[in-house]
Amino acid sequence: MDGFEVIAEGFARALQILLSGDQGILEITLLSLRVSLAATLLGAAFGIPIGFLVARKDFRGRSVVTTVINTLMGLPPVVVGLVVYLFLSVSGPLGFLRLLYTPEAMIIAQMILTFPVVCGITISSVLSLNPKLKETLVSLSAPPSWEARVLLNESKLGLITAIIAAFGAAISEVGAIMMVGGNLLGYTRALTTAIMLYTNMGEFATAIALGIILLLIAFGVNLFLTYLQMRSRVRRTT
Amino acid sequence: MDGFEVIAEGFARALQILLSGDQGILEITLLSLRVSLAATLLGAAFGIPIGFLVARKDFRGRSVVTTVINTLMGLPPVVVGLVVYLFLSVSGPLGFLRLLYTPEAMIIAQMILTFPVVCGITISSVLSLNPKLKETLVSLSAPPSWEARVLLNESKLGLITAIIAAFGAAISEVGAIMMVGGNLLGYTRALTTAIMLYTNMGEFATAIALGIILLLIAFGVNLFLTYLQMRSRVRRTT
Amino acid sequence: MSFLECRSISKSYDGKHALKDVTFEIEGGDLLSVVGPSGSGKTTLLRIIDGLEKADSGEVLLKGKKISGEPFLHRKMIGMVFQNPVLFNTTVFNNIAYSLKFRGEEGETIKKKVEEMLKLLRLHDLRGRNALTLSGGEAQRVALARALVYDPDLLLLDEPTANLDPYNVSIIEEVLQRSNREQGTTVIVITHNIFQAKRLAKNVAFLLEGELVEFSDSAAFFASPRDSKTLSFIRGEMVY
Amino acid sequence: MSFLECRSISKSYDGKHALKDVTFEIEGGDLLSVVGPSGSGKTTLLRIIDGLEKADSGEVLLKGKKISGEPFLHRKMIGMVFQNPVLFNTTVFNNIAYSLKFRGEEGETIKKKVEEMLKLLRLHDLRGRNALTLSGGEAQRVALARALVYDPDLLLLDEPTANLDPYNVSIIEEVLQRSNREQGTTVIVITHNIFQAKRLAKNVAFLLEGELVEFSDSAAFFASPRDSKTLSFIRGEMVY
Amino acid sequence: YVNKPAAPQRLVIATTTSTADTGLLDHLKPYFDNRFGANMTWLYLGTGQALEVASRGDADVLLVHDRAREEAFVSSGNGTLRVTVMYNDFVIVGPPNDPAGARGTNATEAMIRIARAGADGNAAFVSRGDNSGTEALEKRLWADAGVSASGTWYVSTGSGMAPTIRVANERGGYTISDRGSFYKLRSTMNATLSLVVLCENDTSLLNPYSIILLNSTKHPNINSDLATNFLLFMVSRQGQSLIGNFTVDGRQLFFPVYGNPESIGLPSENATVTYLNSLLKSKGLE
Ligand SMILES: Nc1ncnc2c1ncn2[C@@H]1O[C@H](COP(=O)(O)OP(=O)(O)OP(=O)(O)O)[C@@H](O)[C@H]1O
Ligand SMILES: Nc1ncnc2c1ncn2[C@@H]1O[C@H](COP(=O)(O)OP(=O)(O)OP(=O)(O)O)[C@@H](O)[C@H]1O
Ligand SMILES: [Mg+2]
Ligand SMILES: [Mg+2]
Repeated sequence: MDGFEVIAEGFARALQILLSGDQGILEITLLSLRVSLAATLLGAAFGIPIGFLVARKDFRGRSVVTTVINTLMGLPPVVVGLVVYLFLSVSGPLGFLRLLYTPEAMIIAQMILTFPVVCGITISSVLSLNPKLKETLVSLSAPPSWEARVLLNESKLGLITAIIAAFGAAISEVGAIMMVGGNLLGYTRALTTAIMLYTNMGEFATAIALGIILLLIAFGVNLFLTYLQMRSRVRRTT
Repeated sequence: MDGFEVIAEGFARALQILLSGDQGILEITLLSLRVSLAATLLGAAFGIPIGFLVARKDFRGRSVVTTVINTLMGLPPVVVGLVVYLFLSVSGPLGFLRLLYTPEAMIIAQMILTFPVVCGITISSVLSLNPKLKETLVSLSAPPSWEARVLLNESKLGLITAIIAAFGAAISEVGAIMMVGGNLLGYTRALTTAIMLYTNMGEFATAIALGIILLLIAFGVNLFLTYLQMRSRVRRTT
Repeated sequence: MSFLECRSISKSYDGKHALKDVTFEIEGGDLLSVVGPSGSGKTTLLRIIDGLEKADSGEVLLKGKKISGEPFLHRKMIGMVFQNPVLFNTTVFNNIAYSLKFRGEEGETIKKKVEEMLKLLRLHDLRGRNALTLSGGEAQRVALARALVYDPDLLLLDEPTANLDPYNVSIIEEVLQRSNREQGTTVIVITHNIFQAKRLAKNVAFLLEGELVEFSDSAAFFASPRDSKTLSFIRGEMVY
Repeated sequence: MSFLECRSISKSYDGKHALKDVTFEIEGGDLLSVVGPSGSGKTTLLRIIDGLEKADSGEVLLKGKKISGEPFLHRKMIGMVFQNPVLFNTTVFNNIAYSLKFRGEEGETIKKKVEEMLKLLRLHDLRGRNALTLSGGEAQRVALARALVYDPDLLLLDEPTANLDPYNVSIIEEVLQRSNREQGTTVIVITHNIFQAKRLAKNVAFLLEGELVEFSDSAAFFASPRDSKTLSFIRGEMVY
Repeated sequence: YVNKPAAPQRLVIATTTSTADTGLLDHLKPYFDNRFGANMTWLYLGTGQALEVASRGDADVLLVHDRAREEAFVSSGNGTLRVTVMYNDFVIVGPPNDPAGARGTNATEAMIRIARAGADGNAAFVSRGDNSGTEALEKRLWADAGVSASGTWYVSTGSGMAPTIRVANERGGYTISDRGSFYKLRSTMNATLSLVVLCENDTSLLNPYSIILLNSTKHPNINSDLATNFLLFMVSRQGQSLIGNFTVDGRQLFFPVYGNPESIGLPSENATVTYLNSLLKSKGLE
């Protein structure tokens, strides 16, 4: 059997598995979606307000805070995995919560990864708003609540970008969730960790099937982002 | 021993290991740097020229190509790992090269990850150049070679950003290099794969020491990027 | 007591004077044109009156009350149209409605008043368009509408017709004059076009390098200026 | 044979005429001012002459040779300064030197010619500054320098002094006149400032809604215009 | 602060890669879950890693295979009870052309030949390098052979059994695997796995698996009731016969041996067995 056939056969069997609606694969996919979505929403729940405040308020050390948040965007997932592991392990400070090797631990680890992404993009998109917008609001006597509302609306595209980018990063990530989730079958096994496992075990058809699902999600997310950005690129006629 | 002590002790031992200049740790770090750097440079060698051409030439399907490249930026590393694995494995189409579980395989996998990053950022930074620049060059009768030279110079910051972002992503990545590198001691064991292994083995001091090195590299890269961007943000006085 | 009074206002940026000891007053219902070469301080003066900028010294009094310096409570009765207005990323209708929402007006009132403005500035066909897709002249009209919709006592305009085509210029001039005459709105308009000043103004102020060189009624300003620099400016002999 | 000839040039965008059947010619060494309200087609005309835009119909002849339409080989003898010039992200010196490098000039020649330009436009102190940090007036002078440095036969300028302060305006006007008189450079300059047209031009062209309403020598244009629209324009009675 | 009770029905078994990779635990899971209303999950690590995780209290029960370290674990007070439940055996696998000539020799001899061929640049040996029970056995064999295994021919993967076999496969090297993992991988990989068994059926290659209950006074948060139930399930008649009838491609991979370790030459565990049997009875599990 020649090389490409192995791959072609893997794909054929992968499609069979996908079409048969395998229960295990569905479970893994749902877990991945649930964990990454929760991590993204939590990251956004903290990241957007904090990012907005950092961008709007003038305080000493603001540029330091911004640099720190931008730097955290480059946080290696395995380091996050290690640190969360140390904290959540039963002998660690938060061990009594018994969260290690649970989906909640995966959410915590990924939230640490999504927070700086959402926060950083929020800061830069609020900062890149035309400074005249703020002046216009002042000149029109907008009360503070309206000011925040209008400015957030103006940076809407940036915020959506932030959330989608964070979700895309979370769903593709493997290091952190492997370390704190443990890849337990039916419990913490996600798309990425399962792909690694099945590849190791030589179960290429399953690995490819999961890879196709992961690709569809990751690419779907990116395409949606591109579509949004194109749609909202208002053409100025002057 | 209470929870924080475990962590504190881990850090203390990690510092000891770092200061003692452990040979194994040095080797792992150098391998990580070598692989990620090579992958980044190869990704840039293809990504920059292709990105420039896509941005400058008007051809049918250009927006499709751009969307595809942007979408590829979201390629999950484990999927890349799986595909490269299938190709390089002995029974795969490129099996005769005997590259699986070598640093070269890791470079190939990471190159597939860095290429769209460099290419995509190059496209967007060349596209975001003021369209009047091109007109000005035409009006000044710049020959094509000079045109490319000037335009690449104008997007210099974008290109540097692209390269650094790609390197940062590569050095932090674990899924792809684990799958095609195999984490072989002294040969393909990199910072990220080693951190996962040592965490599993409960050798926290070593894991933390490697984590600190990885953080320093990842953050150093990001700080350098921030510095460059700040420095080159020329203030226009009008 | 005059409607608006500026008392020896000075302002400098990076040690360079933008305004030097500028003093003048206008009555309610006036229409003042401020002219002068680029960089003479026209925009700075308007921004100080609108409270967006703090003068280094001197004060601004509106109906006898000091409004410069401290938090600016009187801004609600002032409307300003910037040199290059920034509109909000929403419909034309909402852009104008915002000004009223900021003032806590009710839905019905808002609808009525915005419709009026759309009609006045011939924007009805554009009511549903995203404001960021408008042409320069249309955008300028929306900016004027959102400043006029809350019926300000004082309207400040910074080159409202620069780089516009005749159609847009004529609509804007017409609306300005109408609201000055019919609503009694006091208007201060900066223009680099002295013909426009001639057409519109009751009074003209001429700024040069931050100093108020001449302040007089329009007829006198163009027919018999007191200052030789004014003469050279209106004759076009001054290079600018 | 005249130096530059425009033969019934028409151009429309989205079905709207920007230029309608514009015909005129000028001799070498002329200094033509193009005036007209915003949107009247001034910039479009210059861009067609520079070959950046293709006319829908009509042709442009330079020294008797057709230069419109096909790939524009004669651009090397034309210099253009845009309405809002874009400079390159490098030093002032390099910005000017680029024009010569594009023409394959040698190091020594480049140095000599750039130095000349720096002196002429009083930019010597700024030679090492990044061009993106310049003020509007300084940037405009650099843009003029890089168009003049290769000694073009025809120099096209689109509102070169709009929004500049008097100091910058006077330098630019001086350099324009000098290179017109001393080098014999033919100049076409768009301006919205009719006083500037009066000061500089030998001939004046008046565009209105894409049509060439009047083309005559400066004295006649301002003293006894043939067309009533020209009169209303120069008297400032035309709203624009 | 009131301790949040752990998700009550989840059992985390820290185990070696072989029990997971072969699919044995997948085979047992539905019966156990059904019987105890539980959710049985497992972390598959090397035995060393599994013991490490358990000693920190991050797992509820151990299923491992490294006798020496198991005993050390219990005597250090981390575990309260250890019992042998099943066994299989290790095999030495390598490329079919067998450049070291290990085929048909005994284990110690095979190791000596592999090392010699390795030193000559004709062979490679791929080690788990992950502190696993398999690695512990490998170390014992090197010691018996009097060889210090190091050099470019000696590759350490730091990974589980399946990846290690795959590395050996790619590089045409030798490795030691439990029989179960090897046959399981061969059944999934078919022809793409070219390694063959070269050396087997040596008593030094026996591979007994034990279950260890953890010290619940040391780790009060672990789910010790469910852990005990798991142990009882595994030693019950049902558990033992489930182990025995688990097959891959028609081949039995694990052999139940509860109550009779003497049959494979191990010391008797009578005291423990008696205690467990009475527990089984009193709990009505048998
Ligand atoms: N924020 C600022 N920082 C520094 N200098 C400033 C600032 N705003 C204005 N200036 C300077 O103050 C002077 C007056 O500027 P101003 O904008 O008031 O002029 P203007 O009369 O409105 O000119 P134009 O006709 O070009 O709009 C100029 O020299 C300008 O460069
Ligand atoms: N690229 C374009 N696409 C669509 N319409 C255009 C384009 N360029 C110019 N126009 C239109 O053509 C007409 C003439 O424009 P042009 O820029 O030549 O005027 P102008 O006389 O230079 O005006 P200004 O004084 O404002 O610079 C205007 O109605 C303008 O909107
Ligand atoms: Mg101004
Ligand atoms: Mg123009």
